[in-house]
Parts: sequence; C-alpha cells; structure tokens
Amino acid sequence: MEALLATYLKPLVMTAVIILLFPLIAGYITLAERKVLADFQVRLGLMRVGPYGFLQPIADAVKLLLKEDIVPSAADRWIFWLAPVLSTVTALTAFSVLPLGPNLQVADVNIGLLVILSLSSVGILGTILGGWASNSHYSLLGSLRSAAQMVSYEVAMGFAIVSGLMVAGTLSMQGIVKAQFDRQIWFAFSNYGLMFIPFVTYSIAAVAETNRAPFDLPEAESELVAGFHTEYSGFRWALYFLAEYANMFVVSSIAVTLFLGGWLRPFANIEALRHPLDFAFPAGLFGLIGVGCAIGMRRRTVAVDKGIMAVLAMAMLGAAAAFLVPMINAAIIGPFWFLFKVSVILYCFIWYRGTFPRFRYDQLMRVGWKYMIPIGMGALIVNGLVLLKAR
Amino acid sequence: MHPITTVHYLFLSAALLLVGTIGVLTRRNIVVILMSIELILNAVNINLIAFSRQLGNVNGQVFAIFVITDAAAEAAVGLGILIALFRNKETVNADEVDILKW
Amino acid sequence: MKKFLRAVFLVDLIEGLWVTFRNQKPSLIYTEQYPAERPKVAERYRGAPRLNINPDNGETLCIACNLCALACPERLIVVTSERNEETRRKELTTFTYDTSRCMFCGLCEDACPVDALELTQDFELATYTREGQIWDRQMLEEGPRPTQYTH
Amino acid sequence: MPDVTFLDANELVLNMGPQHPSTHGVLRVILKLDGEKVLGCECVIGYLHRGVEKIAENRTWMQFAPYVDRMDYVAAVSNGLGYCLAVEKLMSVEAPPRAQAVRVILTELNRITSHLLWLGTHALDIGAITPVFYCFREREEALKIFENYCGARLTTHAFRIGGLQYETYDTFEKEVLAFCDMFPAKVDEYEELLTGNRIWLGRTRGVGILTAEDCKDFGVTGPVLRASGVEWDLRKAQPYSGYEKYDFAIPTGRNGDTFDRYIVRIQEMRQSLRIIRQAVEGLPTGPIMGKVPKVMKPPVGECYVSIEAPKGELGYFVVSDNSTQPYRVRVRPPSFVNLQALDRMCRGSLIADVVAIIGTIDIVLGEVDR
Amino acid sequence: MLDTALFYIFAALTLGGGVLTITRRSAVHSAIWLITSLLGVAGLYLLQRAEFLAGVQVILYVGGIMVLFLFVIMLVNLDQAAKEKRFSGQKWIALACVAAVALQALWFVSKGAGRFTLGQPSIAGENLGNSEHVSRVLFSQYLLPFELASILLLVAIIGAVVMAKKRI
Repeated sequence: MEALLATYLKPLVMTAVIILLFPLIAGYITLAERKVLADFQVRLGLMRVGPYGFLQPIADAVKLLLKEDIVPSAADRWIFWLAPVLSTVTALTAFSVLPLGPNLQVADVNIGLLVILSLSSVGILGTILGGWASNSHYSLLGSLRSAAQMVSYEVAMGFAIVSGLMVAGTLSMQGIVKAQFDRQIWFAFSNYGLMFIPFVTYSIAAVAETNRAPFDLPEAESELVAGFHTEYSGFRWALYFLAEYANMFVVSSIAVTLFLGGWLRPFANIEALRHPLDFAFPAGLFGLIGVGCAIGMRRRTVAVDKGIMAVLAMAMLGAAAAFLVPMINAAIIGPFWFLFKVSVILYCFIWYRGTFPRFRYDQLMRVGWKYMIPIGMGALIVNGLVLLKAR
Repeated sequence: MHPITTVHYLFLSAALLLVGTIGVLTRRNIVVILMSIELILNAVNINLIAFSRQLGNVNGQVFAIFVITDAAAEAAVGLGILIALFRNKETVNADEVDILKW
Repeated sequence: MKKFLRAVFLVDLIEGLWVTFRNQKPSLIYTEQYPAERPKVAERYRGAPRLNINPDNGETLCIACNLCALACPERLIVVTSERNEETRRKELTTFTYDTSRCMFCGLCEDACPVDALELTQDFELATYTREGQIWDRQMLEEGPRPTQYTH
Repeated sequence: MPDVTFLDANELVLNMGPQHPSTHGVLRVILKLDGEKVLGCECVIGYLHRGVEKIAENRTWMQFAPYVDRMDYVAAVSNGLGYCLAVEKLMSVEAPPRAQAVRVILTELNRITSHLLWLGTHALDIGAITPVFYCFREREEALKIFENYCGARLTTHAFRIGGLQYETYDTFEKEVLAFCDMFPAKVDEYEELLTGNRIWLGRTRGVGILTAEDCKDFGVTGPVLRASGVEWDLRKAQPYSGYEKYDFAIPTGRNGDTFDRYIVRIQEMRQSLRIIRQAVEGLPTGPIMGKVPKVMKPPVGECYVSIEAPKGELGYFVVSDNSTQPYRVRVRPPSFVNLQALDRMCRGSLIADVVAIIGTIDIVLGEVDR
Repeated sequence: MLDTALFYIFAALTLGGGVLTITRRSAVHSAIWLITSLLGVAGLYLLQRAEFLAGVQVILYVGGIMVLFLFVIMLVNLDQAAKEKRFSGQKWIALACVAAVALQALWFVSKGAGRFTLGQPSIAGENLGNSEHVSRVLFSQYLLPFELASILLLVAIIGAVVMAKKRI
C-alpha cells in the first residue's frame, strides 16, 4: 500500500496540481509581462481591474472563456480542434520531468531531458496543423514560418543541451542537478568558463524556439497579422497562449536545471553561505514584497482593493515567516531557488521583447543556420576536448 | 490474461508490416506511399526491440537507431524527389509517373 | 579589433538592454491616469465655447455685432438680434454654436470686440446625440447641461 | 536538371491596406510578389481626401489658415507657416523680426515632434516596441510648449497672416531652453537603443535604396533626398523667416538606404535644437504683427512659396483675383511626392522590407490625399 | 497486469493508426494517423525498456520526419489529389499478394511460436535500455556503422537540397 501510494498517488496529485494551477500561473506571468513591459516603457500598465491590475488575468480568462467559439467554415474542424490541444498537452506534459525541488518532481526518469525535447518536437505539430486547418493563407504562411523556425533552432538548442549533458554525464534531471552539486559549480561556469558559450547559445535558441521577440516572426503583426493563430479566438486561442507560456516556463527550467544549478542555491557547497542565502534572502525578499503590498494597500482608496492588498501583504509576510522556520524551509527552499531562477530568466525574455527590433525572416534563418548551429557545434567540440583532457 | 511475450510483438510487427505493404501497393498518392514505407520500417523496429529484450543485449536497439537514421535519410530524399516531381508534373500520383523522364 | 570584440560580446545588444533597464525607475513613469487625475490644461487652451455675462448684473456682454459668425471658417455660429426701440441698441436674442463642426481654431474669439465669446479650458465635449452638440445661448452662458438620453 | 520555368510564374498580388497597421493611415499598397520578393507596387490613395484645396476657394484668406493644419497634422505649424508666407508674399508684407524668430522656434520644435513621431512608429514597424513610448514622452514636452503658446497641441493654428496672434507667454523662453537642455540626452538614448543594434542595422542597411538620380527624377525632397547625399535644404537654399541668420548644418547620408534616412532625421533633430537655441537667445523685441488690413484683398497675382517642412519641400501656389477669397490654392505636399518613389524603393526587396520602407518615407496620409 | 493492458493499448494505437494512415483520403489526416501509430510504437519501446529509443523515436520520427512530411504536404497543394481515387488499379492483385504473404508470415510465426514461449525478458535485460548502455555499444562495437550512417545522412541532405531547390 505504501509503495502504491508512493508510485501512483504522489505523481497523480502533482500532475493534477500542475494542470490546475499552471493556467493561473500563466495568467499571472502575462500580468507580470505587461507590468514589466510597462516599466521599460515608462508607463504604468494595468491599473484598473483590482489593485494595480491584480485581477486582470482572471478577467481576461473569463472573457476568453465566454467568447463565442468561432470555427472558420472552410476549416478542417477536426484538426482545427486538435491543434491547440496538442500544443497545450505537450507543453504541460513537459512539466512532469521538471525537478522543481529535491523531492518535488512528478517522475525522475532516466531520459528526462529527452522527454522534454521530444515533447517540444511534438508540440511543433500543433503549430503546423493549426495553421493548416484554419484554411487561411496568412495562417498557413505563419505556421510554416514558425515551424521552420522552431525546427531549425531546435538543432542549435540540441547542440547546446548536448554540451551540458556531456558535462553532466546523465539525462536524468535530478542527476544533472546532483552532478552540479558534486562538481561544486554550475555548468554555465564550468570548464574554465567555456560552458558559458553553450549557455548563451541555448538562451538565444530558446527565445527563438518559443517564438518570442526578437524572433517573433510568426506573430509579426505589422506583416502577418497574427501568424498561425490568426483564425483562432476565444478558448482555443487561450490554449495556444497557455502553450506559449508553458513552453517559456519549460525552456527556462531546462536552462536553470542544465546550466544554473537547478534547485541548488548559489554556492551550494559553501556551508557558511547557507544561512544568508537559504534563510535571510528569501525571507527578506518576501518580506520586502509584503511591506510593498502594505504600503500599496494604504494608497488604495476602494475598500475591495484595500482588502486584496491586505491579503497579499499578509500572504507575503507569512511566506517570509515560513522561510525562517527550519522545518518548512527545508521543504520549500529548493522550489524557491528553482522558481526564483526561472523567473529571472522569464524576466530576461520580457526584457528582450521590450528592447529589440524584430528580425526579418531570412535574417532569422541565417542567424540560426550560419551562426547558432556552428557556434553550438564548436562549443560542443571544445568542451568535449576540455573534458577529455580533464579525464 | 496471458503475460505478454515476444510472440505478441512478433504478431503485431507482422500485422504492421502487412498494413504498410498494403499501403505501398495500393495507394496512388506518393506521399502516402512514403508514409506506408515508414510503417514497414517501424514494424521491423518492433521486431528488433522485442528480440533485443529477449536476448538481453542492446544490439537490437542500436540496429533500431540505424533504421531510424535510414528512415530519416529516405524521407528527406523521397520528399525531395516528390517536390521536384510536383514542380515538373504538378501531380503526386504514382500512376502518372510511369515514364522515366519528364 | 575593437569592432570585432564588440560584435562577439554582443555589446550593441547589451547597450540597448541597459537603456531599457535604466528606464525602469518608478519616478520616470509618464502615464496620466486620466479620469482619476485631471490633466493640467494651458491657459490659452481652446476648448468649449462660452458666452460671457457681466457678473454684476447678469446681462450678456455680447453686443450682437455678428463678427464672430463672419470670422468663422465653418460658419457654425448663428447670431440673431433685435433692435431695442428704447435704447436704440441691438440686443441679443439667440446665439447658437455648433460644436460638432467646430475645429477650435479660435478665429471667433479673436474677432470678438468685447471679449464676450471665449473658448474655455473645458475639453470634455462628448454627448450622446448630435443635437446635443449644438449649443444654444443658455448652454453657452451656463455651461453644458447634464446629458439627456434619447431613445 | 531541366530549366524549370512554370513555378516561377507564381506571381502573387497582395493587397496591403487600407486597413493595415503598418501603412500609417489609410494607404493601400498593391504588391506584386514573386514568393516573398516584391516585383513592384502600386499605391492607391484618396481614402482621406477632403478637398482642402477646394475649401480654400470658399473661405477668406484668413479663414483658410486653420485648414492647412489638417493636411500634415503632425507638422501643423510648418503647414501654417508656409501658407502665411505665401499670402504675405502676395500682399507684399513681412512679419516683424520678433514674429519671425518665434515662427522659427515653433517650426523647428515642430520638426522635432514630427521626427519623433516618425521615429517611434518606424521603430514599431520594425518590431522595437519601446522607442515609441520614449519618443512620445519627449514629444509631449514639445506639445506642451505649443499648448501653452497657442492653446492647441496638434492642429495649432499658431501663426496668422502678417505675424502672430499671440505674444509669447512668460515662461516661454525658459521652457524652450529647458527642452533644448533635456533633449540631446534623449536622442542619445534612442541612438543607443537603435543605431548600433545589429538587428536594426540588418533591417535598415541596404534596404530601400534610392540614388540621388532617382530622387531628382521623382522630385523627392526632404530627409529622403538628403539621405541620398544631396545637400539640398530650402532653409539654406532659399532662406525664409530669417533662417539665414542661424548657423546650422545640413546632415546628409551617403547610401540613400533606410538606415541613412534614419540617421539624417536623428541629426536633423540635433540641428533643429541648435537653431532653436540661437533663436531663443537672440529673440528680438518689438511688435508681432505686421501691417495687415482687417479685410484682406491681395492684389491680382500669383506666387509660389515653399518651405522646408519636416517631410520635405512644402509649397503653396496661391492665386488672387483681388477678392476676399483665394482664387486658387495649390499645395505641393512633400509626402505625396515622396510616396511616388515607393515603387522604386520596394523593387527586389522582401515583404517585411516594404513595411520598413513605407515607414522610412515618413508619409502622412492627410497630406497625401488632402 | 498493467503492462499487459498497456501493451494492448499501444498495439491498438499502432495498428489502428497504421490502418487509418493508408485509408484516409486527405494526406494530412494520413500523416496525423501515422503520427499516432509512431507514438504507439514509442510506447511499445517504453514497455520493452528501451527508453532512449522511445525518445529518439519521438524526436526524430514525430518531430523530424513527420514535420518534414507535413511541410511537403502543405507545399504541394494536394486538394487535387484528395478528390481523386484513393487506390490504384492494381489494388486487388496487391491485396491478394499481401494475403499470401500474410498467410506465410502467420505460418512461420505460429510454427516458431513454441520457441518463444519462454521468451520472457531475462533478468539481465531489466537494466538495459538506458541511454548509457546503448551509447556504449553504439560507440564501440558499432562505431564504423555509426560513422557510415552519418555519411549517409550527409548524402541525403545534399541530395534532398539538390532535388528540392529551384535553382542552386
């Protein structure tokens, strides 16, 4: 019975939690994206729904759910239905092997990274089929473009990942994190800093792989309307949207796991830094946010807003307090560092979007094939030689 | 219920092979013919994996990897030919490509 | 060489990133939350028209000279007057001003010899009907009335 | 392999606009494509036609002045200046020195606002979503000066025939100088964001090349002409409103591509600041209105006056029959003429480049269609 | 128990997908069913403890080859083909031949079935299938075929480019 619980119940519960919770998290990632983008652009961003726009994602979700479900009359109904589902399912399935913490993982399989790669390659089908099934020229063009882009950048991404795997010596996600603990260094900085090249290659390829700016050709609204999901609206469109954000989360998680030490805190081997980094830092961070919320609460005038801000402030301060309790701390510090690193990378995604102009299609392909792939290959060879010498 | 043995895999593999063969022999669309070839290759792979498991070594899996490589090469060249064909004859019908020139 | 190093280390891109990053200060936020915060309108702003009245006796300052109507490029001002037999002066009877056609060029204001017609700082001129855009003498003197809905 | 011909015949006609985010208004462009390559394009205009020139024939000389603001509505001050200069020339009056200096300050400020709007939207077309907000932030500062001076931000109606209607306000000089002090750093910021950026360079270098010969053939003027290396600026060539008194340079490009046009406009903003600073510091005192009768009846005759608007040569050809209303007003709008070169610039480029090229000409459809 | 159920599920996916692949009229639908079939095969690999191969199957077959197929299907406009007859004139002869082969195969397999009754996976097989093990064999025992395969792929790439490109 115990074994049954361990083998079936825990993964099932975690899966359910991820499936139920991630749409909400994705919604709040969009909120964060809009707020951060507004910050870059000297604007305020969302301010109307809830205090500082806090309830906007929920309002958006309700709006999308209640929208009329439109299927173009010439569309292939069956595939039109299948494509966004395929995208979302594959993107969410990839969460199953992400090592959120030392024990917090749906399944630690020995081909963990391979699972994510294969799921992302299945996810491309959602893009292609969606564009084809819409039976619209803009969609088809957009889907072919984005699929070509994703396939070509997947190669560069693959080289970067193989470099990381070579250093780790295993495909298992937990194994990769453990290898970084054993080698006492994050892989992004190992091999005398040479591993930084695959890390940068991976970061750039990941942006392209998720079709984000400056590689957002499929959604280049000044040229192509909205790319492969031009004909999608309402809930189906929301599924694509969810898939995009899930993919962002997944590629960031791979970067964190493979190059930035996963759930390990910085300098995980230096015991002296344990207290400042594992206790003081998260407590201080959440404490600061909590105090910020409290100040924000006093500025709000509407009672409901005040209430929401108060609840937020309490929650944040509570979280800060929780990090100070050693028992709870031990359970949540891993996920904290993991999510913290992931959010830093997600912030960079938004940062790129706010800063760079968009590539032209031929330039994008040129960057992929003529720069990213050779650099990825070169980095693989150089790092292999360094590893060989070290042995 | 009987436990699954290698024989099950062999029957499945044979069935898939036959399905693929039927596809190759009867369909007129070249794209579907190429897809049927993929089915045949997969039938082979199932056999290889089943025997690999039975014999307790990974040689069968290595062979399967070679088969997949081969399938990739075959698909790339086959589809390349198909594109060239379509460009010249505007058809993907196997019956209409019966003269060895264009 | 310097150029090559700049290219390899993506200096141009990092410079751009730094620009957006340093613009994140909350003090730099330029947004005006319009209905909550009223924008400051310049003194010379040309907004809703107003027909000034003498604050002492409540009589209109307008002498019905019709110069504004003549100056208006859109000819949207209509002034009618009546000659008062006692004082031998023209007295204003009606004054209509069609804000729907007005482009707020200020020529009428410039033309008025007694500063009776003035373009004020009020900029919220939306109404629910086209008729509501035509302001009569009372509206010009007292400001727009509360919105009336038509069905 | 045999010579393949018939798939090359896949000429595609794509209709871009009139409702398209990157055609800057209601421009419709019919593109003839070979795959992604543009074989040629044709502009369909007139969606914003309001008959401004005909309106002029039914208004008095004075009354027509607000209408010219509505042609190039992002550079309304320049439009007003051109019209006032034309009528003044017809009536042989000249604005007093103080009025001329204020006119220079405001038109140069207007050049900056126009270029800022162009820069923001051009960058947005190419996919950089942030510069537009920075540009509008600085533009807002200049518009505030307009609002304080003449009561309107966009369609200013700032000048009158013969001089100015409004005397400058108390803090006018201080505010303008403050703008001059603040602005160069902001231009540096835009340049940091775009000029060196390799993606920006990739999208603009060598895109939409227009040679000096082409420019002359098409009659293209303004920054587009100067980016092709022709040092032609009406402020230097035929000075008006006292431009001969100010010291400034004419920035020119070399290749005549989209990047050069971008650089030329950025440099022009800096030069405009130089002019504004000189004008404010040497602002003369005196009357602001020349001797103009209340009812204007210019003598029979015609004249053509052109000025250097932000987008190029803006010319007014006015004919008077000695009545209170113009007999004919004909406008030579820079956008309309510059738009002719679109076909030449687009040939051989990709669809994505067309977006950049339309942006780089800096057209305002209100002016193209009138 | 679970393994048995999973085997039948994956087998049904594989065979059903295969049958639908060769019978659908629209090439895109065929491709989707082929993908289903390939995913079923990947599931069978997983059941056989060939995890690495399952991953490769999905990445290469579904993510690579099938995407290529879909690209080509969308590039060559197949509306015409969808309206035409699905099967060629030789279908009855073909089916007869296939039936003969089927009988033969059945005979062989059932003849040899007795030799596989003990075909339970050996204990040694249990820890097989992980990527380390495969790579060890691949890069030592089969190094030459591996390199030859890479050359084959290179040739295929060049060939495909030459075939598909309008002008080189």
